[in-house]
Amino acid sequence: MASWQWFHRLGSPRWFYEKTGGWLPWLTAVALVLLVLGTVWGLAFSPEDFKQGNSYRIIYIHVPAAFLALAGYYIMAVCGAVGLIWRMKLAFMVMKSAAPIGAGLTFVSLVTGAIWGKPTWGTWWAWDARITSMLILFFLYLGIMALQSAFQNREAADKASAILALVGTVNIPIIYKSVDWWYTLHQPATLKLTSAPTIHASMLYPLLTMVVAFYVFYAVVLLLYTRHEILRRESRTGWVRELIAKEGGL
Amino acid sequence: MAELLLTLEHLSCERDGRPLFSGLDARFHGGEQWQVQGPNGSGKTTLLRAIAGIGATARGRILWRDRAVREDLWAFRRSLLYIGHSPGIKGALTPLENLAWYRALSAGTLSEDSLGALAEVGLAGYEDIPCQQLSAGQLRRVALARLYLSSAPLWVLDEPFTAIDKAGVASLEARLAAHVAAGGLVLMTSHQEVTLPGVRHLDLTAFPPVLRDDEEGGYDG
Amino acid sequence: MAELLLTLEHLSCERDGRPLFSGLDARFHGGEQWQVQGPNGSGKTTLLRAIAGIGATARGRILWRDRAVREDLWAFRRSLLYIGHSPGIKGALTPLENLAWYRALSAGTLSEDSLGALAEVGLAGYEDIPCQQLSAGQLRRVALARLYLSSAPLWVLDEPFTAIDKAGVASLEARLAAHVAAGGLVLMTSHQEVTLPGVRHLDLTAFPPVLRDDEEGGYDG
Amino acid sequence: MTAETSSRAMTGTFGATLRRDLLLAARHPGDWINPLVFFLIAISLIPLGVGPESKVLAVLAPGVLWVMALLATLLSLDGLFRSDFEDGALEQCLVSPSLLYFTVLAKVVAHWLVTGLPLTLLSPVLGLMLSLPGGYGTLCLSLLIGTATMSLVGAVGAALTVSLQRGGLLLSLIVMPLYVPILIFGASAVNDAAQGVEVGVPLAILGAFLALALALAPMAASAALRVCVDSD
Amino acid sequence: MTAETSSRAMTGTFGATLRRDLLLAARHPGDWINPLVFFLIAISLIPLGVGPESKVLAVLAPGVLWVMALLATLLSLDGLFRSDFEDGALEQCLVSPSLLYFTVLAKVVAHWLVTGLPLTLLSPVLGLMLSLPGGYGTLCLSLLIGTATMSLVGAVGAALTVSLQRGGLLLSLIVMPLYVPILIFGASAVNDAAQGVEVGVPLAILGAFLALALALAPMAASAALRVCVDSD
Ligand code: HEM
Ligand SMILES: Nc1ncnc2c1ncn2[C@@H]1O[C@H](COP(=O)(O)OP(=O)(O)OP(=O)(O)O)[C@@H](O)[C@H]1O
Ligand SMILES: Nc1ncnc2c1ncn2[C@@H]1O[C@H](COP(=O)(O)OP(=O)(O)OP(=O)(O)O)[C@@H](O)[C@H]1O
Ligand SMILES: [Mg+2]
Ligand SMILES: [Mg+2]
Repeated sequence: MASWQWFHRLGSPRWFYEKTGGWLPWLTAVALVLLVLGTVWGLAFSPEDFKQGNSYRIIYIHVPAAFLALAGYYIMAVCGAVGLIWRMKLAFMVMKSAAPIGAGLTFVSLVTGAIWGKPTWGTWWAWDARITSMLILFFLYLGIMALQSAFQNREAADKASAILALVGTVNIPIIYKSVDWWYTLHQPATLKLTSAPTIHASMLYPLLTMVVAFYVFYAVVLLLYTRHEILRRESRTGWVRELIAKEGGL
Repeated sequence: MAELLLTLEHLSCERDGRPLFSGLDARFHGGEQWQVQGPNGSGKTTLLRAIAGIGATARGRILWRDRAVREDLWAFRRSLLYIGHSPGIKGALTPLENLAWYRALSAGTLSEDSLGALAEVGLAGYEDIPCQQLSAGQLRRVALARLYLSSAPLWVLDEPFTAIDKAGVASLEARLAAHVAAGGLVLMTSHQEVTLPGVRHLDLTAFPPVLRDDEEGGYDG
Repeated sequence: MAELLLTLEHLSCERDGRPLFSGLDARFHGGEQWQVQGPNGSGKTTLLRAIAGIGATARGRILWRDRAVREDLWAFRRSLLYIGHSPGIKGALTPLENLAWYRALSAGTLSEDSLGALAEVGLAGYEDIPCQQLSAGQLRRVALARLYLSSAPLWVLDEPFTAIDKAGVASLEARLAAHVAAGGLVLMTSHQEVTLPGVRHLDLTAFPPVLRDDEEGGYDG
Repeated sequence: MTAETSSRAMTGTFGATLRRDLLLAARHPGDWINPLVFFLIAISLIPLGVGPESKVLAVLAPGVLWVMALLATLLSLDGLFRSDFEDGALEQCLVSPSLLYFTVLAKVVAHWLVTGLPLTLLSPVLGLMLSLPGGYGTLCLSLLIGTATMSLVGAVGAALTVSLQRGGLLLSLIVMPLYVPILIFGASAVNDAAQGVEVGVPLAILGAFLALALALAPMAASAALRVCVDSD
Repeated sequence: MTAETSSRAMTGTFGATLRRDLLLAARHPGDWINPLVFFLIAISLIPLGVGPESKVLAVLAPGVLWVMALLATLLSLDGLFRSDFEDGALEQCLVSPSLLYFTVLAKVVAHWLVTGLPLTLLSPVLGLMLSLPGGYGTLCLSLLIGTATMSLVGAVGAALTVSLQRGGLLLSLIVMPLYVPILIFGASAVNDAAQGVEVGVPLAILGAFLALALALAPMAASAALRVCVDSD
């Protein structure tokens, strides 16, 4: 049992709250530095695209957001699985916090994509395979959030949405593959994306910076949400009351 | 007679984060009849459902014949007859068809004589009428007919006498007494006067909720 | 005190073509309290709903202060407080919000003191909790809080004590007694013992159904 | 008892019921978000079935937008009286001295505010997704009038099926034929507008439908409620 | 208590539940007629919205038929566990010694027999109405496999929303994204068949989906029922 001690403690919301309180400032600082660096680099110093002019620069938001949207779903689902298997309340709290962030990132990637589409394709929206999969991912997120909020009972809300998230993980690869297949089947000749290999290194490095920045930023936001969730759920316990008394009411 | 059947160890329940009772320790033996008491909202229904294994809101341990219920769910469920607030009767089916389905579900713990059981609860002549044409009390009687069929030792009954008229209550009480006399165990709630000889009382207000101060484990269950 | 309020003339009810009772004649005066009796399925609920004007299954006449109810529905409904099997309480709203809506609906026959009424039914402190977080008995108490607000003379209550604990039943009985003492009329059903002094009984089994042989009139109501 | 106090009581019922239903919608956001999401998802399924070519989609867009708005409204109608019926609030409306007419009207208005209106506001975005070439203003206006009419007409169906356990699909069956004229004029208005044609006439006809429904539907729904509440 | 008696008890549960649900469907014909009628009406609305030209309709037909079959299945799912939940039969399943897995499987099979199967049988007629040029056999076969998969996957959604008062539309939201692959392969199989192309691959993939769903869905649904039955 002793070897499980760390796991037990990891499962304790209080331990988590107190530990992450220390990490947060550092993570925030790293996220800010990377974001500023990537943005300035991407907007001011990387060259103009020869075909798309300056409008391509939106990839510095679009692509990292799209990456994280997908990764965020798996993070959420893994937390759900941990919560279901080990009955760990903290995992459910992380999972609940991950859903709106993931949905937000998906939405950002959809909107930036649409904004980008207008100058490049001359239309706000097209049923491109990647866009379509992204839209469906957005629906999956919405479903989980809606289910989560529909329950009055928190425990049921957690477990139900965890089950749904797991069902979703089985489905996501299938959905991606089938949308790809669908698109190649119908593909209209009029649209062509600039494909990945044409991205020049001078564009790639700021992009990579932004991707890393988004990951750290994601971690920060996830921690903030989770800490908030912990306080709400544990508001009746002694340590939260003490904390509130100490901080003079939040 | 005095075989120990069900043990509750340090059971606590909460609803939506509001604790209802805690530290409930109790030992129930064969041949006993228990009435769970407490004012409205004290958690009687929650307790009975937790014992029956519906809803995962309880923390603490529940033992059946000295083994944790979760370790041998199947054996426990074969020993249990639970009748809750809702009768669980399909309006479109007749009483006989309803009981037939329950028999299939019961894995052999309900006997075959549905007709006799319906007669016992005063529904002779109603066997083949769709249940939606029955009144509130008649519907409950269909559900309670299982009391005359079941060979399960543990009966968990949540307000079984709701909507039953006086003659009906008397004959149900006789049935409960017979079950107890045969070594069975009855756990029930009722806001009406229960006139069974030797009924014991479990008062939930004796186990007031305490606010859990620490959650070190982070596990529930 | 002895003012004639409600008269039933030759009332018959049926459900799905099956007659429940017939030829029911009764006169109810102010200051009286009546308990409708009969075994399960005898038609108590059907009778009370017919009096309240829900469901068009009754034939015969219902008079309020010697005028047919249909002739002045508005006056009759202002004089009526009906609380049926279902509490009619919205789970997402708080007890206070629920009562506020009922007040708006009541066209002035419910007074304003919802807080006081909730305190009377033992829900002080629950005023602002969504009702879905209340237990079965607490939910009924919210519905019954209207008894402490209503100025209607006629109260029709279908099993008001269901799911209410003993202390609650006693205080409700006191409220009914006060209403009757003030010249009101109470019609109720209950399978529990009612300990009100002077309660009268209307036994539905005294009006057995007759199979109508002819359907000459063809009118109902 | 005078006409004046009674009329005050009536507006009181209307206001209180409207407030109550909006409050309920605010507490259960799912009730009004779900039809929106249905609209969104059902429309996104169309390209998956039909194919992504924007030329084909543009032809379909007005019809599909209208059909799906209609279905979304239809599906949300089931809850209009259902929960009040199940928890007994509806029978309290029936025995109360207030006119049922105003209660029903208030419930319909609340229903439109939380489903028809947001649906209308969402429709331009979905029009974009289906490559609707133009006529976005007409799309909104026609849906605004059309959803209101559909809420009113649908209330009659919802009242008729309130006591049936799974009334949902029966409700569709009853109400859909009544929606056909609304659909035809609504979709053709959008179609015309997308092609730059004048759309005064279909919109005027939609307006006339609304006036008619406003006059008749709440009365019919009240009558239906009285008849149906006791039987199952 | 032996493995043999217990396995007999399991098949007993399956058979009894299947029989019960079919009996219920026979007593409440609305339950299975309504999805059919929805399918019929929703498809007849399409020409009203889009216009009557058969060339346009023929392009749409496979997609629209599949989308509407999907919606009809979806809408019928809400009742799958709902009524058992409301009258308390579901909690009796939970406390009974029978494996929930078999009860759920039996209910899903019954659901498919009374919705998916009739829907499939009706589809050729509606294909004719939408001037589908060919591939009627593929239409039926793909719907046969597809509706079964959809019943299975949908059962998980129905279980998750069973205790929610107005779960119907939430159910749609949860389940629709999961139906996307089925829709894509189903519609494109019909499309190919209508154009005389070979359809072995999409049909085989649909079959694989069915196998996967058969293996996983009843388990997930049972787990969901255990979690959700106590809460609202
Ligand atoms: C709503 C619209 C859009 C969505 C949802 C979307 C979605 C995505 C996603 C999910 C990715 C990263 C995943 C991957 O690498 O496969 C991505 C990357 C990318 N997108 Fe978009 N996109 C949209 C519109 C556009 C438009 C209009 C363009 C350009 C004309 C564009 C160009 C790119 C490029 C260049 C990349 C990165 C290179 C690559 O990884 O292939 N996207 N987009
Ligand atoms: N669905 C629910 N969601 C949240 N809280 C609930 C729910 N049902 C009951 N509660 C709360 O749980 C507590 C206990 O409820 P329970 O039904 O167990 O009480 P009870 O003792 O059976 O009461 P009664 O005598 O009224 O039936 C109540 O205080 C109630 O507020
Ligand atoms: N919804 C219904 N449809 C058809 N018949 C019904 C319905 N509800 C009740 N009945 C029938 O009407 C008769 C009277 O029912 P009612 O509910 O009035 O009885 P009750 O006296 O109130 O009984 P209880 O004491 O059980 O509440 C019953 O015999 C029943 O069979
Ligand atoms: Mg209870
Ligand atoms: Mg009754």
